[in-house]
Amino acid sequence: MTILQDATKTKDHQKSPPKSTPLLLVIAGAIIVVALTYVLPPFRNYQLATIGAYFCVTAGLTVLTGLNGQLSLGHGALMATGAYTLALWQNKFDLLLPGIALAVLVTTVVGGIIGLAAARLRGPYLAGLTLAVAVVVPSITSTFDKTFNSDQGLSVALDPPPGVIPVEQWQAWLCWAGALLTVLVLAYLVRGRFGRDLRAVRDDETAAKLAGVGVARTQVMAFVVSAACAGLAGALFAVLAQSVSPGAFPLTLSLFLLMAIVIGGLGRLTGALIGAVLLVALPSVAQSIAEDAGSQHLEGNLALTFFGVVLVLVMLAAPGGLAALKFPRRSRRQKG
Amino acid sequence: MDRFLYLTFDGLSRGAVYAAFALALVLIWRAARIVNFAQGAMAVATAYAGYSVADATGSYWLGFLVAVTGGLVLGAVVERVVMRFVDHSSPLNGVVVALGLVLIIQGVLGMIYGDGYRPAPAPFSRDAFEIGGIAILSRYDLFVFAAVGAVVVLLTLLFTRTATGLRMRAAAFAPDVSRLLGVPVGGMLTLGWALAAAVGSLAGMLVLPTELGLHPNAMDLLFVSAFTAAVVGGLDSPVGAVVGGLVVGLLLAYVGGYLGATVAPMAVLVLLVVVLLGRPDGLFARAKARTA
Amino acid sequence: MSTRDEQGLYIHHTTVRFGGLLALDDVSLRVPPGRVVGIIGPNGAGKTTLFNVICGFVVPQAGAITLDGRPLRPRPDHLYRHGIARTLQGVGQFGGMTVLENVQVGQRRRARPEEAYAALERCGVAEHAGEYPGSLPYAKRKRVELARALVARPRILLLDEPAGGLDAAEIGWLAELIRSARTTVLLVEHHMDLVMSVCDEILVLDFGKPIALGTPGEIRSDPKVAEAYLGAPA
Amino acid sequence: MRRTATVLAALLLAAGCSNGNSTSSGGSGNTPGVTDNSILIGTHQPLTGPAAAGYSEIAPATKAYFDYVNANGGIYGRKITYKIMDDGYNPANTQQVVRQLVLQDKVFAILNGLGTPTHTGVLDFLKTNRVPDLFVASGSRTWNQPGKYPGTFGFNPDYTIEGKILAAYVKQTYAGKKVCFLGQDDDFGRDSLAGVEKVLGTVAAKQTYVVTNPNVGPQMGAFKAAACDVVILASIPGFTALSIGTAAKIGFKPQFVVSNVGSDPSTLTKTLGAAAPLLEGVVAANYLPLDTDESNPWIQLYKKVNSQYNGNAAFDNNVVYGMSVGYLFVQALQGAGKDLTRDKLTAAVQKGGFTGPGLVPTRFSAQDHSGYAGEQITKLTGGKATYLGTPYTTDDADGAVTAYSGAAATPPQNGIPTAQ
Repeated sequence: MTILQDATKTKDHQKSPPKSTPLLLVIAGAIIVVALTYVLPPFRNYQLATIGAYFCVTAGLTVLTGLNGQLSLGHGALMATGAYTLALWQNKFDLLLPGIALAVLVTTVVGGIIGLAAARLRGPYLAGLTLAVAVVVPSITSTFDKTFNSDQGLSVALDPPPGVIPVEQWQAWLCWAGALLTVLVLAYLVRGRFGRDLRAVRDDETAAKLAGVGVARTQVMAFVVSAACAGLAGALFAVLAQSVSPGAFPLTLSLFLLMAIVIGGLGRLTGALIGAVLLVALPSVAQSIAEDAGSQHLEGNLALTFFGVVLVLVMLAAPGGLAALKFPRRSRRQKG
Repeated sequence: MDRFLYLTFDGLSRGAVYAAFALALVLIWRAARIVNFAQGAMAVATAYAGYSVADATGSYWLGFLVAVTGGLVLGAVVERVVMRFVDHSSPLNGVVVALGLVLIIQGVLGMIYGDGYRPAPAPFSRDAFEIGGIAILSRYDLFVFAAVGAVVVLLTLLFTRTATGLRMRAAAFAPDVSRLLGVPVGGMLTLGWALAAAVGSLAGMLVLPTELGLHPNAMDLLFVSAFTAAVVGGLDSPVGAVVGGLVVGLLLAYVGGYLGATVAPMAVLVLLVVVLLGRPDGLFARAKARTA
Repeated sequence: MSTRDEQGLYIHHTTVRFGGLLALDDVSLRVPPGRVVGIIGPNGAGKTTLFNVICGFVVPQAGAITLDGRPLRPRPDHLYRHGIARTLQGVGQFGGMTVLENVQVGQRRRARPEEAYAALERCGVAEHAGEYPGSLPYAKRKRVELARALVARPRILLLDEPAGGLDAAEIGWLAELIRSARTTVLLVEHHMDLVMSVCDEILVLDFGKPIALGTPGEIRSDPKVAEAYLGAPA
Repeated sequence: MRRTATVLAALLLAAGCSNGNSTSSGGSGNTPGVTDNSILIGTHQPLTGPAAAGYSEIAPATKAYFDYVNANGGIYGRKITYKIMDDGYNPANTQQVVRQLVLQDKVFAILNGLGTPTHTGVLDFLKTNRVPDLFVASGSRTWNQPGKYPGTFGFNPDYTIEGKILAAYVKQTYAGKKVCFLGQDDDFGRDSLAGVEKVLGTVAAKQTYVVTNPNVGPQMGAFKAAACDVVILASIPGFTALSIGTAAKIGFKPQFVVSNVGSDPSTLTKTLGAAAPLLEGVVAANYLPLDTDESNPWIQLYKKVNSQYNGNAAFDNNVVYGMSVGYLFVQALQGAGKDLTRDKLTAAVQKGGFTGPGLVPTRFSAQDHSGYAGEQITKLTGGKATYLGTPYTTDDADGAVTAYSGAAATPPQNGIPTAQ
């Protein structure tokens, strides 16, 4: 066999399509989103914008949890970091884009610090640590209440969009610009060596080490990348809500994010998108069901229960667990 | 100095409850190598059941019994119906499923009981005895100490003096070998979950009267403290859990008392970080390196 | 000492204790370039511990390792930089990646996928490149493991019980591969025929102590070895 | 990756469908939410989550009062539909549900949105869309910014006014005693403390709590160490109960003086359970008729509405509050006249002059968008609150605390206000 033949064979076996697709898909996505913002009524545009903001964080989280096997319950807290950074910046300087960049930067640094600790921890220990991070947000905002204004939070100064563009449409553009940029960067990052290292560390740390993969470095990088995404999402949420407060980033948010990426399909950016859509769609569906049923007790709780049931069922229905969600072939074998 | 004594006793009585809760986590860890993130929610669920019975019958102790028995049953059911079918090849899977259970339990409790705080009265007076003008401990605190102490003694006896305890330990450490020796590994696992959930329910019944009362989310913060306590104690040792619980209780009392109540959750986070990073590679990685 | 003597991997007077257990007791071993050295001994003799010391998983209480005369402070993820590759007892594979991707992880940065494919071909499992290792039979997974070790073109190859679980035909193939590898090989193995047939030199460990070192012929006739390990003369 | 495109396409489709639904639900006339025979208004309330305790009863009570009005012919022939949205006291959810109410459901106005952190976030949005934002359920001074938020009006007396009135009572009744203060760590506690200190000067000791940490042991310990005789609480009901219980636990029995929002006796009694006798003698304040005052004509009216239209829910001060909100809103609608527009509604509220269940007048004017002008002190005896003395009014600046002598109004015969 000649090398030439080998090369063609290799191509056959590589799953990933030619390198240009993410860019094309993102351009297509951008066209669809812009088109949508012109046909949708304002409230739907707002929901679309919210999906975009969620997409940023779920995309980052699915890289961390799905590809690298690190479970974070603290991404709500990282979003809060981004949101508060933007709020403090906006109230001082009122320059949105640099503010968002700063929010991403600050969250990246915070994520790096948590990631350094996280790289030394496994499974339940990491989950417990990030859980503690998630519940400490209100404590921080009230300890430093001169800066963060405690439970009440801060309002975010925003200039109205230029000209005749409705606010909601402008928000949708902004959020989706962020989301599509995130996806583009992540898509290119995970196709190459970095993506392989991530998965190698997830599957077998010892073997990854022996193959020359810096395990701790890869884990910290994964955390940093997903923290940056969470920071962007947090900043976008601050723009959407025009306010930030610890109540907007409760533990439940972190759990919902996890739920979204598990249901959407771990490790896939498409799954992150499905998860983001569910995060916006399911609560409103639950609300209308509860309204029809006429019970106030149902409303939020119905969505909560539904999320929980789906989360458990997905985990049980995919016997290989998280990895099997992505690779059914392998799990069937193992089970049998 | 008075204040220090007051805070010390306050911390010890809260710490005793964290200890009970941490014990529940340690039990499941020993039985199944899982940290049960649904422990808090499960305890709240049984406490709702317990207080419903107590309200209906007027007997706190009947409700108490129902809560603890309910924990036993709930633990067994969760293991038999859900956890048994989880693929535990990655520790993530068990955690994610437990978090799903948290959402389900909180949602269902909210639907049944609503989201208001419901009163959780204590069976004994919570007025503290005073010695030399310093409030020391209440009857209720003594009850908490006695209950937690009894649980520790009983569990120690179970694990060290009985054949069942020995089999539970064997099943947890080497399931395959145990099976060859005729240990019913599945049954031991169910028993471990049932016991753990019962201890968790007991802890819930002990702690709820000292807080705002019954609420689906009542245990969220508490779980973090208990998890920290269990980690401080090493996750594997019942005695460690008790020590860890008291350490966390005292830390919260001192930090809350001297630095302000808002700082307390941060103190728990710091303690957790220090303890976790103090063990350089975490517990899993070390075990892995040996077998490589 | 001449520079020639310093070439290769040199383990100097290494001692490892786990709590009270003496896992390696003053072990020294020189592995010159191109040599195939076997390490044998009963279970618990310290063979894998010796590998773990070389890889940096275990830090010895005493002793040092030199590579070409320079001290080696091993870190598992830096081994490949020194040109050392290791396979694991059992199989340490990444279940979530294709066979080809598994091998690519072992490649140096900027290496081409074609090389990984060639390594698979050399180990006879190229037709499974697009599959997941979990779906392959055990013997094939061991071959994938070997391919991942070989793809880095190691100067020194550490093989940890590569013949475990393989049938006679597979072992024959493995022996051929080791002989044709034209690289330094350190082999921990229970399968005596394989060890005797491919090794230039054999170190025998017993309870962490080196009890014999020599050619296969010498080892075969060493009474201490027979007593400690082989039980009766072979 | 091909699936990304599929998902996006599905999204487009779904969005297109929902588009069709949403446009049909708007109003038929020029004014959103108003037709010849209906008015659609909305609110955001914590129906679930930790803050739902007690507060979740308010909006259903308001709705019950509207149903009562609707059954009696509505207002100018229009029936009120009150759409209650759950935000779980989470400001992010508030954003979502208020946008849904305004943009999709096209409500005429937002009524009684509950909570300072939640409602603060939607002020700008409501202003931009020119949606009247009436009678916010919180005592923050934020709502009183007519220049910045012309459509927003408060309901509760603001926390500073309340702090001044409570402090004036303390100053007069417990002269020379050591007064301490525990407040929630937000505008509630801060504004209240500001009011207290305007009257009493600096208090002997002050502490704060946060809602997420249900342990006030350290705070009560500090008060005990400072030998406080009077403790003023600016707290929500759960923390009022917790504070009183914790103080008793350490043998600390000061006189408690509690803010209105944290003093509902039936909620406190329920929460304290067996320890409820500790509530004996607790001082608080209110500005609406008390739920236990059977002889009060307003209470009689509300009880009737409660049994007919509210499924006979447990009758407490939250129900009284909710129905009083409804009554005031109906008054505002009457004032806006038959030809209803948003501007007319806002103008009617600004005109003020409402007489209703409140013991003190509302302050509404073009310059003042805060709610009720004062409170009257209550004292808890035998698990029931009773009013002491006369109501007081004051402002949130340095004005004096003065007794209000106006007579209490009685409800109209049919329980529905007429245009004034």
